[in-house]
Formats: sequence, C-alpha cells, structure tokens
Amino acid sequence: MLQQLFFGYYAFMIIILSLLVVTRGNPVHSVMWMLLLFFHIAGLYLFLNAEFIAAIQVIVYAGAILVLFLFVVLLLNLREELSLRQIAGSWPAAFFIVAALFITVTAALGAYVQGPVGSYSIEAIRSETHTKALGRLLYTEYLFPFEIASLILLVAVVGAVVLAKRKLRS
Amino acid sequence: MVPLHWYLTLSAAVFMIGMFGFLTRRNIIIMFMSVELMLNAVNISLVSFSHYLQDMRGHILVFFVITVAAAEAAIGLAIIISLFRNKQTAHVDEMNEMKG
Amino acid sequence: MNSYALIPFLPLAAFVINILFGRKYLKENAHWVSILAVAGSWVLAVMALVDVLGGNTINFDLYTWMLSGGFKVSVGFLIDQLTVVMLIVVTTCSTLIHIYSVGYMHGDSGYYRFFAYLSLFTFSMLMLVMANNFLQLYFGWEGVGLCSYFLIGYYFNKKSASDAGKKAFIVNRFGDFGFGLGIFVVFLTFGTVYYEPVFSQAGGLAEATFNFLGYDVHLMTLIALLLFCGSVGKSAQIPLHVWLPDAMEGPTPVSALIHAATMVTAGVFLVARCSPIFSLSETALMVVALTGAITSLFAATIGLVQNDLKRIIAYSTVSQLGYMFLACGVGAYTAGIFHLYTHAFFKALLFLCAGSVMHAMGGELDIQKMGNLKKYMPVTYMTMLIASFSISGIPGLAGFFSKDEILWMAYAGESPVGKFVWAIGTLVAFLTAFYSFRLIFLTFHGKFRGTHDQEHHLHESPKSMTIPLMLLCVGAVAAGWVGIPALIGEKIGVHNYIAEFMKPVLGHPEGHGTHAEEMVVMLISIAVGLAGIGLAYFMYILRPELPARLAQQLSAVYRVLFNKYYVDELYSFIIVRPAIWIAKNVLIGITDARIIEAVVNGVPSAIAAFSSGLRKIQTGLMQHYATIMATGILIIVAIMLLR
Amino acid sequence: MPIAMPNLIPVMPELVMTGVAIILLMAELVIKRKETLGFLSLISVGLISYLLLGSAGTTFGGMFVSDGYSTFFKLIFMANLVLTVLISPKYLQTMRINFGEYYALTLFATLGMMLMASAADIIVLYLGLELMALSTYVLAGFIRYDMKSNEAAIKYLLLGAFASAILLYGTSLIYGLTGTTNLRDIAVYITHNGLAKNPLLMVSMIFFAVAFSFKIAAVPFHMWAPDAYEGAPTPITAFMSVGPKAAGFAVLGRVFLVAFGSVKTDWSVILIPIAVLTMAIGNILALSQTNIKRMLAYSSIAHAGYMLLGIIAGTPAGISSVLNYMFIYAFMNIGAFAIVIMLRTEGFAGEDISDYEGLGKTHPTAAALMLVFMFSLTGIPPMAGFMGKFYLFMSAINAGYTWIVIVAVLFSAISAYFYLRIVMLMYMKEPKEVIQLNTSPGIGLALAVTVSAVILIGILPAKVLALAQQAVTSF
Repeated sequence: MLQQLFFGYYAFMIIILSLLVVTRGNPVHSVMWMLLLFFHIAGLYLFLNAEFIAAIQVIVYAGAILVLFLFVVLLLNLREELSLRQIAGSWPAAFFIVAALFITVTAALGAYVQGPVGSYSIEAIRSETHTKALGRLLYTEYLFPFEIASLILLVAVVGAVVLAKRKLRS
Repeated sequence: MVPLHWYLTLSAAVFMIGMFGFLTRRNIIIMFMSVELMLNAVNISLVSFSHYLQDMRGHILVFFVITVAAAEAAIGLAIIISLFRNKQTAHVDEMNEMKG
Repeated sequence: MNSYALIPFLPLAAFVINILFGRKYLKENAHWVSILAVAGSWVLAVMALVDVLGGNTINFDLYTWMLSGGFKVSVGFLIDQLTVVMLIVVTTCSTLIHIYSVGYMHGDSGYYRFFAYLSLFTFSMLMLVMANNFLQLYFGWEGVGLCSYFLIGYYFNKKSASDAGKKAFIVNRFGDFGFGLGIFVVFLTFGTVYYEPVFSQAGGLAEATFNFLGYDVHLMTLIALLLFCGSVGKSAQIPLHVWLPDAMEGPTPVSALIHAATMVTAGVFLVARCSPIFSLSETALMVVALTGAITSLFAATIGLVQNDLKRIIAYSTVSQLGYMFLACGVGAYTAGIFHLYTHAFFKALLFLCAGSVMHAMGGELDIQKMGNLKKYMPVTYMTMLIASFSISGIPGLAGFFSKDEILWMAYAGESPVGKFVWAIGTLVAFLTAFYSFRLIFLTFHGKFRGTHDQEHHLHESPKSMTIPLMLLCVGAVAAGWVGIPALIGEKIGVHNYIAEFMKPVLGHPEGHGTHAEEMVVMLISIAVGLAGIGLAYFMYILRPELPARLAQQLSAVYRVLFNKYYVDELYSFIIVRPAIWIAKNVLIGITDARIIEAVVNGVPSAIAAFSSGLRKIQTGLMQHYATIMATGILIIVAIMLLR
Repeated sequence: MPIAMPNLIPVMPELVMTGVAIILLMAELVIKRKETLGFLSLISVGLISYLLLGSAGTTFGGMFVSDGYSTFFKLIFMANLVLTVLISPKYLQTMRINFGEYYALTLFATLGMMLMASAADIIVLYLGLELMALSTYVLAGFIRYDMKSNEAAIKYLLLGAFASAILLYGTSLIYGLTGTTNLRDIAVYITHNGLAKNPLLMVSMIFFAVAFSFKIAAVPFHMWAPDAYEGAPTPITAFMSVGPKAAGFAVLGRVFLVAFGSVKTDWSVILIPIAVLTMAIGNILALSQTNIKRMLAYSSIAHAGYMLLGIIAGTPAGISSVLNYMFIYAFMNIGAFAIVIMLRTEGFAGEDISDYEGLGKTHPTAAALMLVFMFSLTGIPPMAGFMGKFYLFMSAINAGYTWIVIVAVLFSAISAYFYLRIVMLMYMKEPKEVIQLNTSPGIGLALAVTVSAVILIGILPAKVLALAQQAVTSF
C-alpha cells in the first residue's frame, strides 16, 4: 500500500510536471519544471532498484543536458520570445491525435504478457550493488555498444565544435 | 507491489505528453525538450521492464539512451546557436524558407 | 568464351572507336579501323565455315542479360549451316564495300561518321544472322533498320534524302509491328524465344488452333504470317516495297551493302530460319510464294522503263528478292538461300559499278544522258557486263545456277501454286535480262549523250574502287559453282554441294520430275534470258529509235509502268492524305470539343494541378511534419488494432 | 573474472574505419590541403573493402554479424563514401567550408551505417543509427553561414530525434515482451510463445516500421527529406540520399524478416499502403518542383517506394532485388548529383531546373551524362535503372502482389515526365546564359565511374544480381 502511495505521488507529479514543461509560455520556466521532473523520475528509478540510472539521471540529464538547455535559452531574447505565441493554433488537432494514440497504446498495453524472467533478481543486484553489476556488463558483454557510444560522444564533440565555434570562411 | 501496468501507463502518458509538446510548441528549444521528455518516458518503461523481468538489458539500454541524448543535445544546441547567429530567432515559424 | 563471338563485336569496336575518336584524331584514316575489324570478322567467318563444314554446329549463350522465371534474355549465337552462309555473304560484301568506300567517299566531310555507321550496320547484321533467339534477332533487325535509316539520310542536308530515310523508317514500322507481334505469339505459345526449343516443339503443335472472335485460327499459320510481315517490310515486298527505290538517295556503297546484298535479304533469312514453322502451314507458304512471285513480276515491269541508273537496279533487287521468297514459298528454302548468296555478289557488283559510273559522271544518274562509257571505263564495263550476264541467267555464271534451281523447284515441287509461280518466274527471267541489258546498252554503248563537260571528265575509278569490283566479279562468276544441279553435275563429276550442306537445317525436297523435264525447264530459262538480251540489243543498239515509238504507241502502259503503277500516289491518296486530313480536321475538331485536350493535356495538367495542391501540405513547418507523422502512426495503429 | 578476447575479424573493417576517422581528425590539425584528407579516406576505403571480403562471422556475443547481406550493404556504403569524397572538395572550396572534419564525419556516418547493416541486436542497431544520424545532422548543417543549411540540419535533427524516440518506444515494448534485444532470440521467443497475435507486439512492430520508414523517407514519414536535401551541401545531399536510405533498408530487411518474420502478413499490411503512398507522393510532388535538389529529393522518396516492393514481397528474390536496386540507385543518383554540383559556381546556385536549359548546346558532355542518369532513374533500358526496376517488379509479381506492381508501373510512367523534362530542357531549349561548369578531376572520376556503372550494369546485370542473390542466402 505504501509502495502504491509512493508510486501514486511520483506518477502524479511526473505527469503534472510534464504537462507544465510542454505548456509553459516562458522557456526558462519550462526548463525549471523539467529539472524538477527529472528529479522525480530519478526517484522513480530508485524505487525500481536502479540506483546507477537514478544517479546519471540527476548528474547527466539534470546536471549537464538541462544546464546546456538553460544556457541556450538564456542566449535568446527572452522579452521578444515571450511576446510571441508559444503554442501552435492547431493544438486541438494535435491533442486529439495524441489522445487517440494514448488510448490505443494503453489498450494494447492491456495485452501485455510477462516476458521471461532473468537472473538479476532484486537480491542478486543488491548483493553486487547496481553500479557494479551494470559496470561489469558494460565492460564485458556490452563492450561493443559501449565503444560505439564513445564514438557518438566523439562525433558530438567534433560536430558541436564545427558548427558553433570555428571561424567562418577558412 | 505496484503492478507493471501502472508504470507502463505512466510511461505511455509521459511519451504522449512529450509528443504533444513536439507537435504544438513553436520554440525549437522546447520542441527539443519535448523529445527529451519522450526519451525519458521510454527510459521509465525500460527500467520498469528490467525490474520486472529481473534483467539488466533495460538498464544498459537506458544508459546508452542517456548518452545519445547528451550527444544529440550538444549537436542540436550547436545547430540552434549557428541558426541563431544567422537569424535572431528560435522560432519554428521563421524556419520555413524551404517548403513545397 | 568462344572466339566466334568476336565476329559481330569487332565491327562494334570499330564503330565505338570511330565515333569516339573519329572526328578529332582519325579523320582521314577512319577507314583503317573499320576495314581491319570487318576483315577480321571475315577471317573468323571463314574459320566458322571450316568448322561447320567439319560437321560442328555451335550454339552458345555469351551472357544472360536478364533471367526471370521462364523468361530469359541473353546474347547467344547459333552457328549452323544457314548462319555460316549468311556470315560469308555479309562479311565478304561488307569488307569489299568498306574498301570500295575508301575511294568513293574520299573527301566527304563526314568520312569517319560514314565508316562508323557502316561498321555499326555490319555489327547489327551479324547479330541478326548469328542470333540463337528471336529477341536478339529482333534487336539486330531493328539495329539494321536504324543504321539503314541513318545511312539513307546520310546527306541529311538534301531534303529528298532525309524524306527517303523517314519513308523507310515509317514503312518498316508496319512490317515490324507484325514481326514483334509474331515474336510475342511465339513466346506465348512456346514459353521461350529460343530457336532450338521453339523449332523442336513446333512439330507437336502443327494442328494447334485457338479461338479468336469465333474463328478457329491455325496457330502456326498465324505465327508464320506475323513473322512474314516483318519480312515483307524489310525485304521490300508488295505492298511495303515503296521505300527501297527511294532509299537509293543514300551513298552508293550503302545501296550496295544494305539495300542489295545484306539487309534486305534479312527477310528471306527470317523465312528460311523459321522454315520449321513455315513448313507447318500450307497457307503461309502459299502466301509467301505468291507475294514473292507477284512482287518479282511487278518490280521487273517497272524496271523496264525507268531511267534512273540506281533505281533500275533497286527494282531489280526488289524483283530478285521476290524470287527468293518464291523459292521459300514452294518449300525450296535452300534454293532461296542459294539465290540470296549468288545475288549478293552480282547485285553488290552492279551497284558498285553504278557507283563507279556516277563517280565518273559527276553524280549523274539518268541513263538517257550516258552512252559509250565502255571506252572510258573498261574495268567497270567488263565487270558490270559480267554481273548482268549473271543476273540474266547465262549458263555457267552464278545467277544461272540459283535461278535455275528456283524455277525447277517451283515447277517440280509439291506446292499447289508451283506451276503458276514457275510461269511468272520464267517471265520475270525474260524481263530481268531485258532491263539489265537495256541498262548496259544505254550506259556503255552507243553515243555519249551527256554534256561536253561530263565527257571531258570521264575517267576510270581509282584502284580502291576497281579492285573490289574485280573481286566481286569473281564471285558473280564462280559463286554458283557450289550449287551445280545434279543434271549437269553428274556429267562433270561434281555435287550440288550447297544443297547437301544446307540439308540438315533447311531440308532439300526432291523435285518430282524426270530428267527430261528438268532439262526442258533449264533450256526454257536459258532461252528466255537470251531472248531478253537479244530484244534489248535489237531495241537499243540496232533500232535505237524503237523504244520511243513503242512508248508513244503504248503510252498508257508506259505511263503506268513509268509511274510505278502509281503505288506511291495510291498510298498518298488512301493513307497519307486521309491521315493528314484527319489530323487537320477531325483532330482539331475534337480539340475544339476539348476531348483531346482533356486527354492529352488534361491528364498531365490534372496531375500537375494535383501536385501543386499537394505541395501545400509541405508547409516547411516542423510541427506540421511531426503532426503528419503522428497522424500516420495513429492511422496505422488504429487499423492494425481494430482489424 | 577472466574476460575472453572477442573475435575481432568480423569487425575489422569497422575498426579500421574508426582508426582512419580518428587519424583524419588529428591529421586535420597539421594538414593544410584538406583534399589530402579526402585522398587518405579513399585509400582507407580500399583497405576496408578488402577486409570486408574476408570478414564473415559473428562476434560480441552475437550482437554483431558480418554476413553476405551486411557485406553487400557495406559495399554500397563504400561506393557511396568514395563517390561523395570524390565530388566534395571542389564544392567545399567553392562554398568556403573546406574543413577537414568534413571527411572524418562522413567516415563516422558511414561507420554508423556499417554497424546498422551488421547489427544483430537492437542496442547495436540503435547506436549505429544514432552515430550515422548525428554525423549526418552535422554534415547537413555544414554551411554554417547559410540559413538554408541550418534549417535543413535542425529539421533533420529534431524530426530524427522524434523518430528515434519512437524507435526506442518500440524497442522497450519488444524488450518487455520477449526479455531480449537480440533479433534472432526475439524471433524464436515470438514463435515459441505464440505472441504473433499480441496487440502490443503489433504496436511495437508499427513503431519500428515508422522509425525505419523515417530513415528511408517513406510517406508519410518523409516530410523532412525534401527540406533537408535542399538545404544540405549538395555532396551531402547525394550522400544522404543513398547512405542512410540504404542503411534504413538494411535494418528494415533484417528486423522485419528476422525478428518479425513470423508476423509477415501483419507487417506487409502496414508496408503496402506506405509503399503505394510513397510512390504516389514522391512522383506526384516531384512534378511541380522548380529546384533540382528538391526534385531529386522527391525522386529519392519515390525510389524508396519502389524498393519497398521487394521488402513486401519478402522472398529471397525480393530482398536480393532490393539490394540490387540500392546498388544501382547509388550510382545513378550520385551521378545526377555530381552534375548538379558541377553547375554550382561562386555566386551562382545552378539549382534551378531552368538553369539546365540549353545545356546540351553549351556543355554537351555534361548534358549527355545527365541524360544517361535521367534515363536510368526513369528506368529506360538499357540503363541500369531499368534492370533494377524489372527485378523488383518481377519479384513482387512472383510473390503475388501484381496490383501493387501495376500501381508502381503507373507511377513510374508519371516519373518519366519530370526526369525527361530535364532532358527536354537540356536539348530542346536555347541556353539563356552561358553557364560555367565547376569541374575537378574528382568529379570527372566520379562521373566516369557512375556513368560506366549505370551503363555496364544495364547491359551486364547478371553479376551484381548474382552477388545480391548470394548475399541473401546467408539470412
């Protein structure tokens, strides 16, 4: 019961915060609500025994990505920004489409059948700690995707530098 | 015990809210954030699947999704900055030089 | 890879080299590439002949272009007795005419272009005769047609030349339509376009019919007649013969190679190649025989009164082609091919001599303005004389043996129309001898009737032209010696080699007649030949004023003949002018009614309007793009889940 | 804990590619002539292609598989890379964006495609896709001072991220249903546990279909393509129109035929309308374009529609004809773009279709080459495009989809209108102004390669087709 109450709180907050993020007129407010949202999602991850994921949710998502967003938002001329209409006039149509999709997808979710159960039970993860278990997998079984991810980050660095920093006209 | 369905429904809801934001917001940065919201929704469902299947793959995938999201944000924001330099706006309405 | 595959590809290589490097680099030396390539093909063709004489037939696929289910398109070669004969004819004539052109085309501005086309033609013709399937045959067929079209219109600045090119092209469309349809029916019937399976299965379908609009149509007759449509067009038979005389607007070597020796005989080759199909249909064979016989008579009578040097030879070609069809139609395919082979030599020779005369006369073609040329051009005279003897069927020369073979097979064969076509053939033999010698006498004998300038200019042609003449002359004399009929052969100890050689592919029906009958037929054909020559001698040497008087007395007949039975005018009246009238009045009338406009312009413009409307969806706004994506997802999900 | 060294032979081409890309990034700092970098990447492609031929095998716990299928696609990527590098330097100089990172990024993008083609696990597939996509976003926005290029990049990026999110949602669902991300294990699990009729599996499959349709620019998920193609630097447009599309088909084929092989009847219901719409919209909208890059963008959308026929057929013949077509398409499309690039000079965009008026008189060689490519794109024999279409359509007919083929032939007849319009303008109109051609040895070489490939494959199609047929036997 307590668990369900906890879940109820998180779910409620996540949905409310998500709605705030996508509906606030001021982009700075959106970013701030999103920060709060990410903390709540991290809390949900803790609840699901994923400490490491919760940690990077806070450190990478909230700490790095969102701050980057905030920087860029602040680059913009906020005053002018606020005077513009923020939401497209066609939002009812979009709402209808999204709502219909939500209904169909949740209806389909009703047909969910539990997949095969693996060996990483809660106890197994607890005994090894989540970070260690994940780290071990990343460096053994998932070494290959891990290396690809490193290349993606390299491309991101190179790309960002090329696009944003270099002087024009070599 | 919280049933898995609750998590899945929550994830679907957040995903759709993100999609709604993407379809309606006129500021590129907010559109970007809406996509991040959709990715977070996926992460929620992945982590909960992982938890209920007692498997680590979901966590691994979430790890990669966050990595990619960071990379995507870096490049996306770099493009927005160079766009901003040429045209002092982050508004999508101004970005229809090409159409038809 | 079999080296015989090089036979067509050497000329193709020459074409590519000439077209790529001719204008800038080769220029005056363009002929070397082409001549070497064609000569190379000739050597290989002779090797192929030796091979086939040794009893081998070669059938191989060079490469498969596409293969899909049962449908296979590939480049493949079949080298059997029939192919080899054609190969020898094509490569020999082509080589000699290439050499001749060096002198004839000397100084022409498009020298390299001429040789490039000539080589391309040779390639297409070789692909045609060497094909082992109908599609490749069709490819070669259209290829030679295209080259012919280019070469007829070679002097494209001259209106009559480009008109003639167009005429050839359009008239051939009629025939080729039927031909293409025929190949399609072959594919539908047999499920393949390869000769080997088609011909081996044809026998089993000899009685097959299918119901078309309530009529039972005999399948083999249908196929044979459709294929024959192509032959009629390409080989200029009635009613599609009108393009060939006009085609003489092209350079003379082209007339010799394409419009006498090789391309126009493709129709005969086609009938011979498909003899297993034609033999199954008595009706089709009868049509072939009658078409041939009527064409030969028709063209020969026109030839009697024409004054244009090349056109006379052109009508003679049409007439001789009719002869070949006549032979095929009575089932004597070997005789037809034999005549094709001898005809190639003496007719090419006639054209080249005509070219030589034109060369000397500064392009003059009217034989009424010539005369006494033998004094100035002895080589040309002698060779042309021999060619004329050969075509007239003087014993011992090439034309005699093949013509005699045809007449005897017509007379003694099993064809129900045999005796009738024999009679026509004999009459044509007489006419042929007459107009051939009319040409000789008017051109080379008597007094010179041209201008003084021309007379001053008269000269024998250069060596590069006379040597091919002499070589072809050898052919015109000796080519027939491989087909000496048993009647004579028994006495001098030789066989009818060509008939024996061709027997495996074409069969060799025996004539149902006695030796005495055969002797009589032969003597009649010799007699009419001599009579024709004699009459020509009488009319044009002894009594030169007679022809004009005759023309006056028989002016109606003369006019009909001189105007080629008014066929061109007839076509103009029943086809061309109505077509133009319809185009002008009816079509414009309908356009006014906006029907055509709606169909012709309306469909594209409707699509274009639709397109412009649809473009508006692409607004350039990302939310709209995403919304459309989301709508797409929703529709798909809804369909899949509610299904 | 002992860690076994994975077998590196199958990934050797990818490893070399990574190495070369990183070396290029570093060499960029010291090398002043940036074309040298392009040259270096060309050499590396030679080495990689050699390694590819001996790379068969599975490694990294079955996440990465190098088979005939992936190798064939990788050869297409190599051709794409080589041709793009050949046509780029002059353009980069003209546009004053001659940065060395360009070559490294094309290499990284190609690496991503190679990983996609070889991915046997959705995680690798996703990461390869993102590597390709992120590099391509940067390349699309490479002309930083040009608003159009920025716009192209941001549209591509945002919509691409949107599509990735959908892909990930599909992934999470399939993971939840089957507990695995390995394509083969998924297939096995689906058949053994009777999941084929599960609606959630359908949703997951639809999300995959949508994401891949986005990558191959199939209607209605194509909207990004015309804008991104028009705005991107032209060599990158050429690169994008072949590489990511081929990679999209590679994963589409592998995921749908391996993982979702047991629900083929369901996904063909999805793909058929997508294919028909794609052919319709692509061809119809191309009709009214005035910008040649945009026209070619719609044309590339339409070609994706044709290729979907092979996937829908789902037979080995169908898949091999897709491979065959993709290979042919790479050459004819990049060839056409090479001509577009030649018309670009400083201060003259040369992107308007009317700029082609009278090209036959002013630049006969360029016009003749364009004619060959236009004929091939239309599918006129004996150009390669005809053979490609022929095999695609035959495979669809043999699989029983005759009516779609009739639709395809109809739309391909419409396509003749806008392709041949270019030919008509080049040969039937008088030149308005004298257009200078911006040629370089690289473009010349690329054109020579593409035109000979288009003609040779048209005349001798058996070799490539046989390779493609051999490639699909492995799967």
